[in-house]
Amino acid sequence: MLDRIGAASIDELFDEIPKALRVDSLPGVPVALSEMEVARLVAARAATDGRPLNFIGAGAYEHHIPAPVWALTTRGEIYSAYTPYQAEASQGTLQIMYEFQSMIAGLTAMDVSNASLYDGASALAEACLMAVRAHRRSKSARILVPTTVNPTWRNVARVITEGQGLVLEELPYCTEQGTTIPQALARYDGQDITALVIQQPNFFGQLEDVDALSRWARANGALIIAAVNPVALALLAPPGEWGDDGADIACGEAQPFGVPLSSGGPYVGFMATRMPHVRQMPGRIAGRTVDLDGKPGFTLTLQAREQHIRRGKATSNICTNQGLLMTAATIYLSLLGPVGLERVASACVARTCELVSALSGLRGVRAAFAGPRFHEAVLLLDRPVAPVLESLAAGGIIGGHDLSRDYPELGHALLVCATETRTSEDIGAYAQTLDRVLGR
Amino acid sequence: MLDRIGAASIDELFDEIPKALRVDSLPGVPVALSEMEVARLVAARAATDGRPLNFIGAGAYEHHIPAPVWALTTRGEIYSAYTPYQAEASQGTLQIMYEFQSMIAGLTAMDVSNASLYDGASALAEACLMAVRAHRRSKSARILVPTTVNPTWRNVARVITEGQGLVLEELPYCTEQGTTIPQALARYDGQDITALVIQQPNFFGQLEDVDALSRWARANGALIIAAVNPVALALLAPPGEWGDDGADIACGEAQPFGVPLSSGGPYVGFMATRMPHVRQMPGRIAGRTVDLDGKPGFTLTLQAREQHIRRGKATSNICTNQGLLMTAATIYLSLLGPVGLERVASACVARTCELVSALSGLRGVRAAFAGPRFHEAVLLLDRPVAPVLESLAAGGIIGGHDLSRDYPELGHALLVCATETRTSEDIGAYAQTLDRVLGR
Amino acid sequence: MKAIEPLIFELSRSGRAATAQYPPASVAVIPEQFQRRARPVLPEVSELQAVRHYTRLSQMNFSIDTQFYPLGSCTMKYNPKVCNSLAMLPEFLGRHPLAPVSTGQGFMACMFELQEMLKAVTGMAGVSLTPMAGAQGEFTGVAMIRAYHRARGDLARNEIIVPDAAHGTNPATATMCGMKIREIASLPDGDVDLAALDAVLSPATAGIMLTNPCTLGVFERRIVEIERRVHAAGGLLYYDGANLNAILGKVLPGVMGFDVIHMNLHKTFSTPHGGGGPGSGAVGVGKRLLPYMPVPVVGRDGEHYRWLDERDLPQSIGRLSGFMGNAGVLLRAYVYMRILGAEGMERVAEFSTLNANYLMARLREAGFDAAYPDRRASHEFIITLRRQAHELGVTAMDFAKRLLDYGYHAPTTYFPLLVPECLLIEPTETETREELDGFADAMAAIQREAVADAAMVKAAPYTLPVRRLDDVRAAKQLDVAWKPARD
Amino acid sequence: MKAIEPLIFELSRSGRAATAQYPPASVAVIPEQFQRRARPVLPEVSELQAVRHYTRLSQMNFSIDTQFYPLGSCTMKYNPKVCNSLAMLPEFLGRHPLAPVSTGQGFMACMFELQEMLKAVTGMAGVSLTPMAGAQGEFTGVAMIRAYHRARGDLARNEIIVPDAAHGTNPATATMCGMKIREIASLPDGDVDLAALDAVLSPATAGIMLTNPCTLGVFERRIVEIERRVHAAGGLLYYDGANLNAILGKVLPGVMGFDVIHMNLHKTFSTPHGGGGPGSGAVGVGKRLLPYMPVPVVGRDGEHYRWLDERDLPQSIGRLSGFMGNAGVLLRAYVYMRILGAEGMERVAEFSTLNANYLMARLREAGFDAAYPDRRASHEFIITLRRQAHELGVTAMDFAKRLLDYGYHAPTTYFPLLVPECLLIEPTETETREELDGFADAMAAIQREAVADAAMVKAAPYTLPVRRLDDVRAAKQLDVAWKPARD
Ligand SMILES: Cc1ncc(COP(=O)(O)O)c(C=O)c1O
Ligand SMILES: Cc1ncc(COP(=O)(O)O)c(C=O)c1O
Repeated sequence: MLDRIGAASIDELFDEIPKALRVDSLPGVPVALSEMEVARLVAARAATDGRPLNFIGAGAYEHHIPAPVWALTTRGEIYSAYTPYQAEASQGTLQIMYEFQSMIAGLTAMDVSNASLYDGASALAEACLMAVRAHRRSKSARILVPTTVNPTWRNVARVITEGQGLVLEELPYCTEQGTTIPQALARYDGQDITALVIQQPNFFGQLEDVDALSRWARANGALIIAAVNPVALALLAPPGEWGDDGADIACGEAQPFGVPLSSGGPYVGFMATRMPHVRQMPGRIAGRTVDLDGKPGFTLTLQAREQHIRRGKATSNICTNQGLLMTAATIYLSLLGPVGLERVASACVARTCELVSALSGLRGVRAAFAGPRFHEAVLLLDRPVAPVLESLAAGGIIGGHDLSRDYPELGHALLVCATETRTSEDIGAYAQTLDRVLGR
Repeated sequence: MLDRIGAASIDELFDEIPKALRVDSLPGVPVALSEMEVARLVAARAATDGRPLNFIGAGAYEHHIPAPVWALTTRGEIYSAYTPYQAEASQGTLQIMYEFQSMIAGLTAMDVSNASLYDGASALAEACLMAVRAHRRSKSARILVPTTVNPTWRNVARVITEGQGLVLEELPYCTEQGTTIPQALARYDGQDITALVIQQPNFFGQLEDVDALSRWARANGALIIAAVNPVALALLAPPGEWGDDGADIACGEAQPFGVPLSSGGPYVGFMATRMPHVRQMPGRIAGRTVDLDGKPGFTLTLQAREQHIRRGKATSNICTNQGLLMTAATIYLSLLGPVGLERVASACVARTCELVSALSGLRGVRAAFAGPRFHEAVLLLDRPVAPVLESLAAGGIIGGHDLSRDYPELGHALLVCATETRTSEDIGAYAQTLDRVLGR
Repeated sequence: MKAIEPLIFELSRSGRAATAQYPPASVAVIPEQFQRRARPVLPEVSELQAVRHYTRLSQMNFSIDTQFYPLGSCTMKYNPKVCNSLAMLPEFLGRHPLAPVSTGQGFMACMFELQEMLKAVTGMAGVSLTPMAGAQGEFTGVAMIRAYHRARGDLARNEIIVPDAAHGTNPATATMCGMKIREIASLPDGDVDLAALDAVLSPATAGIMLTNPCTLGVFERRIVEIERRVHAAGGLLYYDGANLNAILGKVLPGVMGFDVIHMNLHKTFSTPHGGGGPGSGAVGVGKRLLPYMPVPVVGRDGEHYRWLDERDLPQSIGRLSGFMGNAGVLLRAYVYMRILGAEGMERVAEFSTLNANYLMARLREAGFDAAYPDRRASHEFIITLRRQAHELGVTAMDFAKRLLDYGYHAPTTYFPLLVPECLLIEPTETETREELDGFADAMAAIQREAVADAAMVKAAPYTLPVRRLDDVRAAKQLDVAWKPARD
Repeated sequence: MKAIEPLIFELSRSGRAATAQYPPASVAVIPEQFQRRARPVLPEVSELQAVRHYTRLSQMNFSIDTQFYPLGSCTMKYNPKVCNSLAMLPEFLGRHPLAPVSTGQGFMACMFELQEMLKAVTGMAGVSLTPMAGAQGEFTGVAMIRAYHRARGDLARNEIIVPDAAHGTNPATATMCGMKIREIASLPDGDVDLAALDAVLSPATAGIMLTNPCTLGVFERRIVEIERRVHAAGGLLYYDGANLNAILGKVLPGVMGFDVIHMNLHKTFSTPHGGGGPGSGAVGVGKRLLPYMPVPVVGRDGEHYRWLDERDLPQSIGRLSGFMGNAGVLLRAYVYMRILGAEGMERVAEFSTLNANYLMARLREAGFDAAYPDRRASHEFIITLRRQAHELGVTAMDFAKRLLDYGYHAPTTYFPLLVPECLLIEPTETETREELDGFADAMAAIQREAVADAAMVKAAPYTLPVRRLDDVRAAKQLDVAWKPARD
């Protein structure tokens, strides 16, 4: 091959790199291992971590994943393809995108969805940026964000939007109900607010009064950004029906649709909107069209919004997205269907109810909020949460998420979660272990 | 649908079954579980069994399985296809069969291979039956089988062949060397012996003098049936080169080629032979041919040997075989290639050597046989083996196979094995645990 | 433009390798006398080449995961993916078959419960899981029948009766067991001819092998009569369970009076066929044959599971495989049965029967001839294209090949042998009505094509990687292994 | 005859379901006010239908596992399967991101070592794994540059310099960070125009974003000069690591003087692209930017790993994702790097560069015009079809579409924007010489076809599930979600 190139050595191919810059070893990288050796090393590490019983949600939810989901998603033709730039050679990926978009539009009751963003947190950030672009009349770039919105998502939204001058203002919540106080909005009446974010269910697992909040926003000329758990949408009013005429942008984390917890990623953000705003939406979109022979087919569309065409004027810098996870979510939803999803959601509600009863029956534990909830709840302990969680972990139970750093006002608050995967025995085991831990 | 059929109910479709025979429930079958529930139940059972460190071979060998093997083998188009009766719609399966046949022929140095039998044990049985069919001049149906052949294989061969009147006669072995005594054959000189079976390496892991044994068989007009470990063939003389002109039939267990141990199956038997005997060989065979346009393609061939054509006169009753495992083996060999396989085989030899040194250095343990071996060895303990194995198992070590039932003459004999998957640390852990166990 | 995929050997280049796969070399210490002289001929390719090659090859297959595959007698139903994923849990895959049972209680619990469930769905007294496919199950059954007669000193019983509709494995098995085969005819309605049966029953009768519903796609209505006559003659009844799918939860072989049955777990209880296997031919036995079951069998002492072997069953016919049979297939069957539960079992029989009868009705409406028009279809049925072959010169094989162009795998062709130009069609319970309609429409379309242009149909298929293959040449100019070109 | 696969919604029938999948219903206790009125529109299909549908759809894709896929700038190399199988071990998949670190030490050890290895291959002082793709890595980098200048009170620095050859994400990122973009031209030899650089450097310069080797497929020879000028002007240097594959182990961005770099782990360190993602855009920083790294980062206290967060890095720009980023992608990168080891890294650079230069040579021999004929190709190179477009009316897009008929995925088309009618070709190190030769032969064949019958080439492809698609109609008559037909 070198002959053909006309080079004497491979090294010669690097002769345009200034000599002074060249290195000739990588001392920080260990020597190669065989596949067998790596497999053994990594499997041993995985075994160290084990499979404790999990009761955390807080933005990532453990659901049963039907076996076909990953058997199909890891097929080489899906797994090892690139973004479908050559539509004719990527009809599989493109049709899956179109189906995903249709499912998300159906679930949220919005007109149009993209084919994924990185994750729920960054999707919220993108939704805020999009609201500013979409709401031409609003000049303030002020967005109201209840403190009942996932605190990490709020952090991410701030980091990603501050460069463009957005101002995210926090709304307080009712410490009795664990929900946003609609009255708190009164002080913004008549002000130029670009958008109001509403998370449903909120970070505490409680249900917000989305209709009242949406009506306020609409009345005050603010756009409505809905951040929703998509499993909950099987039971809860979808963003497209909030208030009188629905939200403007719906976004969230589709990880619960067949994507494993896997330490935090890769997950899959989603976003849907109304048709008039579609050109402001970030992310890939597949559209149905026809070919030279009039045969229907799919292609990437509205690419003029995207960085590879629009560069500095694009709606977002996103390029690589979460296509594989979007595929898993699409297959998951195909397998569950509307009835299956509803059963999962109902089981979540029922299990969490059971969990709250079981735990709040213990001495030193009580539920923080009344009101309806989906699959999470805040418990108040009679002592600091962190050491309790460590003791539980030693007993094989991942007991929940400590809220004391993000919500110090709540005291020793613990966020717990139970999905359809937690059985009565699991809940019993948790209650028993917690009782023992607190008994000490 | 019932309308179209002209039936009033599904039950009516069963009206030809005599009423008296009908049942209306299956009390012994538990109620249905959801996928989630079964997954949890079965995963918990698997977890109970854990993953102890294994030092048994005895016919099933733990090798590293490259990740692509099962990623490809479980592809739906391979996994969920039937036997390739419609060749045009099964070119994938058929070409894999042809490739497998070519690899087995190459490894054994025989002319032609089939595309799998059930397992090594039943392959040996089929080889015996085949020898009787192939050796027209021999009328005795007597086959000599050394006692160094896997005792279960001998049992299976007897069970499967006795209906057709075969007589399997056992040859003694040298208790010093652990190999068959060529002199023991002298007493059969001049007798009508249909075939001689030679296992290489033998059940003890020792290497038989295949050349001497083969020469005797050839000189006495007996066919030679080679039962071989196919990994060992990377290093050892192949059956096609044994003695002066090679064995007549080679068979064995191809499980070591990418098939997991999985409690004993499914595995994959193989068989190869000389071209003149091909019509006596049982099992599917794929052949290369051309289509209507002269394009090359593959099809099942020599089906006139098989039960679906020849019925009572077929070479065997085999129908469903081990196609999927044959596929795994083919992919395994493609990934390893001649050099990779040689390295695996060499590592087996080296690791077993290391294991024997480490263990026979302990008090109360010694190696039973000198002589060259492949990846197994017999150790003699100073006490009964079974309780020692139980104690080792409690310490997470599967210490080997107890020979005292099949070879009582050896005393407290233990068959151990180390492949390329056993590291020096593993061997050290075994030695240490055994020392502790024997110290008691 | 679609190129045929080369052989993996043709992709090989000396020195190339999927190097990451194997551990570094160690020096082997094999004495020269035993050594191999030249390296074996195996391909040398990169991991990518191997992956691409086998992925492309896979795409050349029809399969359940991609096509309707109504192969009669084969029960090509969809196998839930969870059966596979659970059977492939690392602990199960890693377990050595000879490891102490104390380290395999989880696995053995599954096997024990599987035995119990199989007893329940067949009505038999005992089950052994060890046979590795249907044919080996048959062998096991006939070997047990033989052992039974021998144990009673009834040494003259060396004949096995087999109906002419039987699957080829039945007579082949009888031969392997050293039995003589007495074939008996079927009546025009598909049932066994009782007069023919009576004519062959004798003191030499060891037993009869029956499939019920049989491979003609009908249920043997006089099974009680047959049972009485065979038992009265001193023979035993063998049930070929390949068609168990049709009657699950409706009627039990044990209740019909069978003494021994094999099940094709890979058909009825879900294991993908893998392009030819693996399977499992677990056997169930009535009381008479309990002592002869092949070992090992899982037994339970209180809470502890263990293998029952020759010491527990001294009259056992012995062993049939290196270890315990196809454990992985058995795990899949276990998961499948737990997911279906008792109600699910019945649903299998009901919907497989409904689908077969519906498709038969659709095809008859389209003008095709059912081989047994006056009978209910079981879970499969036969149409005969004798008329088309005679009038148009278009045979069952031509229809089969042309179906491939329509994206449907062909039904079983030319089996059973007694029905001329037949297609044995088994839609299974996992297909939708739309799929059945599509198939019926395709058959009707081919019929129209056959009338309009028989030659076109006879040269099908057109859309597959290859056209019709030359089987005769394959057998005559045998090319069954690649050899490196000698220069 | 190959039918287009219907939408999953079109396969749906009310009441049908893959019933085994979900647990039995429980009664939910959601007050009516919050309830959904009508069930969402989702398909109702059986498990088999879903499996068959998505299996068939998958077969309509080109992919690395089936085709050569020389998409420039995308590093479509083969990803060893073991990276996937190990990242999908059940313990890793099951771990909740907020579980106490005491229960995740195995996972965190992998992450810590990955950080260390990435530092080593880039020559940077710190690494944060949290960005979820290249573009987010870029965002992170520019946000850190901004934070750095702000922390120093250097508030006027709000311009980012970007060469015209830059990937679209570079300017898009600068905009997201509220920066003004100053684009500078490339010279005819592909290097940056230093005069143009000097002209834009100013006290407003926050930094420059460079890809090196750049997307023109050449290594920036005067990188030391550039570094000196930018730093002298008070700006920082950002390294777009998308092309890191080309220089692994040969030259380190840290040694070139860059202050911050993102890596596309999914390109250089092996994660299959999944039809569009996921990726990981891990960032490396020099000393100056260490305090601003996004959190969380894995830290080690003795033998114990823990997350470093805002408390440890109070000047951190903050968080970019809900948890720690794309952990599964990071595990794949970890496995990949351990398998390759230090020698393997260099081999990547060497063979990807060798393959690119070889293929460029082959194409030039076949008469194609390299965009930078006097330069070495890095791991990719550009050919321009300006001549063909002018003389034959056959464009780069026509060549791209016709290549699909030959079984090759097209190279990147019309990027970088400054080279007319360009194909950016990146063969990667995992392809064989035979594959490169086949591609070069196909290009030559298409050239001949273009001469003989341009119209034929312009209407390609012919052998795929669809012919050339109407993009204009797709954008004008927007159909982006299926809606049930209202009756
Ligand atoms: C009726 C019948 N009996 C027996 C068998 C043999 O079963 P197996 O293929 O599992 O050996 C089959 C399988 O094709 C069959 O259809
Ligand atoms: C040069 C260059 N920079 C940046 C990116 C963006 O990376 P990602 O797609 O991971 O966001 C790409 C990817 O296409 C690229 O090629």
